[in-house]
Amino acid sequence: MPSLRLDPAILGALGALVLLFVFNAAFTPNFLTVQTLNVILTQVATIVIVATGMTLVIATGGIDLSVGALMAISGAVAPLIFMHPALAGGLGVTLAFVVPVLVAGLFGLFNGTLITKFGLQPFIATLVLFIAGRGVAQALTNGNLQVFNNPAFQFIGMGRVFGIPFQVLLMFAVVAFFAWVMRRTVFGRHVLAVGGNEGAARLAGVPVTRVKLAVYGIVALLSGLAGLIVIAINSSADANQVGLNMELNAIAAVAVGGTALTGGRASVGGTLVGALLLQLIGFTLLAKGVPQSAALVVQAAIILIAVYLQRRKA
Amino acid sequence: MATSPLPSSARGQAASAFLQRYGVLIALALLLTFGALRYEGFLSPFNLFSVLAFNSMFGLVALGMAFVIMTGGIDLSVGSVAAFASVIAAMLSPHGLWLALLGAVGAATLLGLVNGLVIAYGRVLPFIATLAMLLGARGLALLFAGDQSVSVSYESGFTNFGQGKIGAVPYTAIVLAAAFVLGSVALRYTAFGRHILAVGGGEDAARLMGLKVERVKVLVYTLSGALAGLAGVILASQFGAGQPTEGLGWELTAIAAVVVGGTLLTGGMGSIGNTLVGVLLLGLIFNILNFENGKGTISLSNYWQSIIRGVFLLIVVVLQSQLTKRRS
Amino acid sequence: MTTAEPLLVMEGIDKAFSGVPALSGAHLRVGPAEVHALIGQNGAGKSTMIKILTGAYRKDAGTIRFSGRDVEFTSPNGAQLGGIATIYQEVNLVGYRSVAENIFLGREPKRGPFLDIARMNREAREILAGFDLRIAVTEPLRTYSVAVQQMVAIARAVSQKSRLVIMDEPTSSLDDREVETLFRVIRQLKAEGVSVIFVSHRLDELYAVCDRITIMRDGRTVHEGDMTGITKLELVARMLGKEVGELRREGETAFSRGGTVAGEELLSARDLQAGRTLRGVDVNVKRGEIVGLAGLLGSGRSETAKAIFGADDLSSGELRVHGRSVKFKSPGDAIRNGIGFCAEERKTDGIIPDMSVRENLTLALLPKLQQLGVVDGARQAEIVNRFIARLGIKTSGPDQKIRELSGGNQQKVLLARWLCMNPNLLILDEPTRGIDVGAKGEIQALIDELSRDGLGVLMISSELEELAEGCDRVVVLRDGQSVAELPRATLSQDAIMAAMAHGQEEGARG
Amino acid sequence: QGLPKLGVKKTYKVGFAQTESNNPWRIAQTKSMQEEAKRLGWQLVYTDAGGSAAKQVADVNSMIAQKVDAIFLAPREEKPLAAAVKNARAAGIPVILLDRNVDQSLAKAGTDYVTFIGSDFIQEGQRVGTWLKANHKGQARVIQLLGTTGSSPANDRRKGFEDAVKSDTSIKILASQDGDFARDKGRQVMQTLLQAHPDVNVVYAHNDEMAIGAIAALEAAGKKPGKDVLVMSIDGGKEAVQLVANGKINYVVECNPRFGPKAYATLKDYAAGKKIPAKIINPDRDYDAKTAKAGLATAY
Ligand SMILES: Nc1ncnc2c1ncn2[C@@H]1O[C@H](COP(=O)(O)OP(=O)(O)OP(=O)(O)O)[C@@H](O)[C@H]1O
Ligand SMILES: Nc1ncnc2c1ncn2[C@@H]1O[C@H](COP(=O)(O)OP(=O)(O)OP(=O)(O)O)[C@@H](O)[C@H]1O
Ligand SMILES: [Mg+2]
Ligand SMILES: [Mg+2]
Repeated sequence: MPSLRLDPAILGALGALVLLFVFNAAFTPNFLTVQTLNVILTQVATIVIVATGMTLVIATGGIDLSVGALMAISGAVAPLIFMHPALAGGLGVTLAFVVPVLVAGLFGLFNGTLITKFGLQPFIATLVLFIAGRGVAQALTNGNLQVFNNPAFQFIGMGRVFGIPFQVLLMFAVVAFFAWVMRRTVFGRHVLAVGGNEGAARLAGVPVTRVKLAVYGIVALLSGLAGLIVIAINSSADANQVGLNMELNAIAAVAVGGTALTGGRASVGGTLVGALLLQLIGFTLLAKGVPQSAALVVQAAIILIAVYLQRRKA
Repeated sequence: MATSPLPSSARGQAASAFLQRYGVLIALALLLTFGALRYEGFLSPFNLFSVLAFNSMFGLVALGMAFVIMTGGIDLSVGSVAAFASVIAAMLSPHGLWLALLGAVGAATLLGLVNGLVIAYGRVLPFIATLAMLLGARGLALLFAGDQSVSVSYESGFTNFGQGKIGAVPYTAIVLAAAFVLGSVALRYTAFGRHILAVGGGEDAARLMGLKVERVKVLVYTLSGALAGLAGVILASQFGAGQPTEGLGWELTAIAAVVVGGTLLTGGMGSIGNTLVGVLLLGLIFNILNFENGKGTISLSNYWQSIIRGVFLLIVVVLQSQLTKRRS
Repeated sequence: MTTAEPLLVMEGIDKAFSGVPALSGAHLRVGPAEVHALIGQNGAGKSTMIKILTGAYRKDAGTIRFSGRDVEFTSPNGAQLGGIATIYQEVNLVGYRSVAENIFLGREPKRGPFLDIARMNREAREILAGFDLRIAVTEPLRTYSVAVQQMVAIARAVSQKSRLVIMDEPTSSLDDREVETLFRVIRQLKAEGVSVIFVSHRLDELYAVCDRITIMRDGRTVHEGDMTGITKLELVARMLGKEVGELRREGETAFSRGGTVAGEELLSARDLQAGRTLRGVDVNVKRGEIVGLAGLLGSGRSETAKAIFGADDLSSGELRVHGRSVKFKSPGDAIRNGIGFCAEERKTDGIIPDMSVRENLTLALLPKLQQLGVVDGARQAEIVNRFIARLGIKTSGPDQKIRELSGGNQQKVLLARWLCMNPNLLILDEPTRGIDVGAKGEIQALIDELSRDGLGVLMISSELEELAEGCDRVVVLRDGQSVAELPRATLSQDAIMAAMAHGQEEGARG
Repeated sequence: QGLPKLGVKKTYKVGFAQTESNNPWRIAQTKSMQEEAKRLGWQLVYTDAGGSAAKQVADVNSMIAQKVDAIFLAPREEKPLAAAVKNARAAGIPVILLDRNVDQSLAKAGTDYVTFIGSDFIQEGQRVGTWLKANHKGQARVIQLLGTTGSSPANDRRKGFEDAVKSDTSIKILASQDGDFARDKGRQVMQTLLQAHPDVNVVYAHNDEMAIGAIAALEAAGKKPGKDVLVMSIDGGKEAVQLVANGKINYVVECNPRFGPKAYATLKDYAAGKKIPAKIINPDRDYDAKTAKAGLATAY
């Protein structure tokens, strides 16, 4: 049985998170409020959702640079559907939830195919969509901003359930589900085996190609979902902006959360902690009025320290 | 004891080996031919040297990146470090070219050294260490520059470096060529070059064989920092300003160029010459797109351009990987 | 034997890995110009001892004297400069680089600031010629077989002009002729005054070439003496910590063939062709039968195994399993057809280093351990514990990462991976490679027993005695073709050897 | 040693070197340039520098190589693009600058380039500051959402505004943070700053997009933009003007991206030999509660 003891790999990030929390509680006015918690969680939700998928990809020894572009594509497709005159009402909204996510998923399979069938290295394979994907999103909308007001659709970004923002619930559901998948399922082991030693995994009967297609598909589906959340919050889809820099944020969250970029290991819970830590750093620097230039330097230092610490614990 | 000759020496392989080696060069030639036939003024020295002068910065950065990648690492910080160096160069430019050059390259080298130390001795993965530097160097650049471009001195001769020419050939193109010749020689004919490839080919093995793996790593990241610094000096000198916000995405361009040049991202194998060809290939695409827009037949919006660039990259790397696969 | 001051003295060496002791007070003394055997069970601490000496690991306690001086090397490089050359247990070379570069890495001949490439290649060729190895030294090393790589590693170490050469299981992937070559080199080194530490689980080799012996058990040194002063039986007893009387031994191996009745046909492969290495292999295995696959290095044994298992593409030939014609597109297909394959190179083809013993052991079994995709943890634990006990795997627990196990214990986990699947047919490529004599016996007995229960086995081994004693039939390959098939009645080491070298008129392909 | 000459022709082949196209304002500007060229039947060579001043210089060079008749340049940066202006001049191609200027110590209107058409960013910031001084009640506690760090509109709009309100002790700037000219970032920064400074009652955003993001943040925090918190921005696109009309934004200074007609008209004047002033400042409007409804029809 996988024991339930805390993964030592995330202790560094967790420690830093607690420290920063205490610091803010002491020195940032109005920090200990539900509102603050809400702000942090809603802002981190999309990063966590994407980074969870990224954790799986990285666990297979891969990487996905195209997540931000996929968010933009999904964000561009959704309004095309629910704003289409022929699709007014419930059907349009339903389709607007399903179709864009599936479209993003297809692009993920495209990535996966380049990697498995054509043997491209993941960095380069996903660089293709990193460059072209946002262009595709813009081409779909002819480069225009799509502005809308559709409460039914926007529930995904603005709605609340028992007072908790829906996207936050979604985030926790995604994390819990994939943490469970990695711990308890055959698929989870296969992901780790592929990342740990692909050749050996293949000889042990692990369906390597399918596992890889699946992880790139999963991260793409999750990116598609995140894209919907972003456009819903902003009441607008801007193919230029949706998901910008998401790949770096997600990868940083994964790394700070203790998943080695070399593959073979994965900590979905760690990724959540990593993303929260990075978000809290951002929050603190903003709240303290640190200018962007200095904030960048501080962020760099904290990322290094967190990664360095957990590297020693691991 | 068995003494069979080469295990892999079939005839048909020679052709694909040739293609793999010179494929990018052939692609570059094809692209140039295409441009020459289709566009007026494309083959003019002005245009070619302008492309070369501009891409000299990417070339230098890609050269450093090639070394880093051959050790199995990656350096995401090159763009920020170049921006940082351009700021330092601009600030020092009133004191003349040499001081600005030394100061800026020195400062960038220092950042590269930090990368190397953190990676080799701190044992932080290159991706993360240099990702942090990508943020940090950008922050430093903005801090030094006070959030805006820094003017260079036009009196001290600093701008000659980036804007001067011998005949029609810009200095920067000469610097680029020299850097690649040196890099090529270093990789092929010195022990340092072999050690880089050995570290990339099997770090543990190299260590057990007694190589100073850490030192090799520190050196390549330092070198990458220095070359990014040189690119930064060219940036400041060619465009007359230290630009703290420049260099976004340079790392990806450089990595793509290295890969297009046939270097394995996993390390252990690679070619310096083809890296340069890769840089020029990717650089020419932009130029061609600009010319295509001038034909007036279609006006490619920005997003179509990025789609075309993505598809072009896709075609090149897929062809490359198919050739490599066929070979092994 | 030697009365002069020893070349190397390691005393009171302690080493623990995250609290678990691997060495406790171990010692090792090697005299000048002496070939010293270092033996012990898997996990006894031999490799750890060596890595501490060469600075790859740091010791917790103890002293090391080398050449009359107290030393503490902090890196393999330091040890190399200090006069110790090492061939580590796992072949550790850089595959993408050329043979010559691998031999000279870190001490390349130079002219001015530049490499003297011509000289490097020339000298590499000369060095390899001393090992009867004539290969293209400018080709990437990885294009050669493990055996060649191993010889290159040996050549590299020997050519360093050191005072001490350490060889950690150098022969585990070599066949007899290469072993002979190696011995010749070792004797030559000795004649030149160089000492050698020689680790091997093949006892005959120790007697053939070693002067003195150190036996380790559970991280301690339990015996030290002249090679001539200890019989094989005593040696094994010391190593296993048993009384000589406890060890009853019949043959050289724990196989006891003869009289097994083969059942229906499990596997029949006809005229297999693949790549440039397989050019017509015929082999079939019946239920309850152990079939050996013999051949020189590079004769295509491993390739045959991989092709049958669906790991390499077949270009032509027919494969039948249970009488049905099959085409395996991937190892997964083969596994679903009840076939298991324990590969030769455990580092690249076997272990998932960062995964636990538990996950490594059950990796191939997972599809059968699941319900709706969820792993049945209780059953998994039960199976893992059973096999750890059954094969005597030395581990701190199922949660330990497999890369922390000693080489031999990793091998046992991999065997368990396939045994736990209850396969119909098991393909074993050098199954006892690097396994100590005690465990080897157990594994052989286990294979034997399973085959009695109906398991068919296709076994590749470079140890002819293992083939001669263990197999019902041996198929001999040469240059990617089956050239002979020796039935039980005519099986002997000599017969196999002869067929390997010359083929045989009455062989399968005539 | 004057400007390059340009003959009078029916149609021209002109270049437009755009800075980037990652925001609605830029896209509108590009569209205006393209549509007007089409209307006139001119051939337009369009390039996009993707936010890189260095690439923009290279883009201009590629236009020179294509021998365009004239170049419209929207300089990404003041200093680096002076080099492009000089290259064009050396090649005998007149340049007209749009929406941002180049460094006057490096290149001068009337000798190096024809003219600059655009808005004055500092002045835009000043107008917002002046309006605030006149319209705030009691103590004004301001959060400023800055444009992309290091960009000249961000620097100038900040400077103009801060200079204008410096003298007024009843105006206090609580925080100034980078919102990257983007809606989502503006919203996130505003959300965070609202936590740290709940007493804020004025938001000044360097563009519409960030202002709209800030409004979302204010509403999510239960505040009424336009009432509890004064919102001011620059650009004056239709969406923003509509929000002024709805009372959620209090004041917008226009910065019109529709350069096409003016730009080409200026070129024709230049070819015709008319005297062109060194600077042509767009007559940018501003909108508040009173003028918004009327202006809505003509807002871009
Ligand atoms: N890096 C490590 N981390 C944890 N434990 C280790 C590590 N390396 C070795 N050990 C443990 O130390 C013990 C000794 O291992 P070692 O490799 O020295 O054995 P060995 O005698 O060489 O065995 P073999 O004959 O199988 O190669 C084993 O129990 C092994 O599990
Ligand atoms: N004379 C040789 N020496 C070394 N390698 C060789 C030789 N001939 C062929 N090879 C290589 O050996 C491989 C095929 O051998 P394979 O591994 O199937 O043989 P094997 O009989 O299993 O030998 P081994 O005992 O080395 O595993 C091929 O990759 C081939 O390139
Ligand atoms: Mg060992
Ligand atoms: Mg073999």
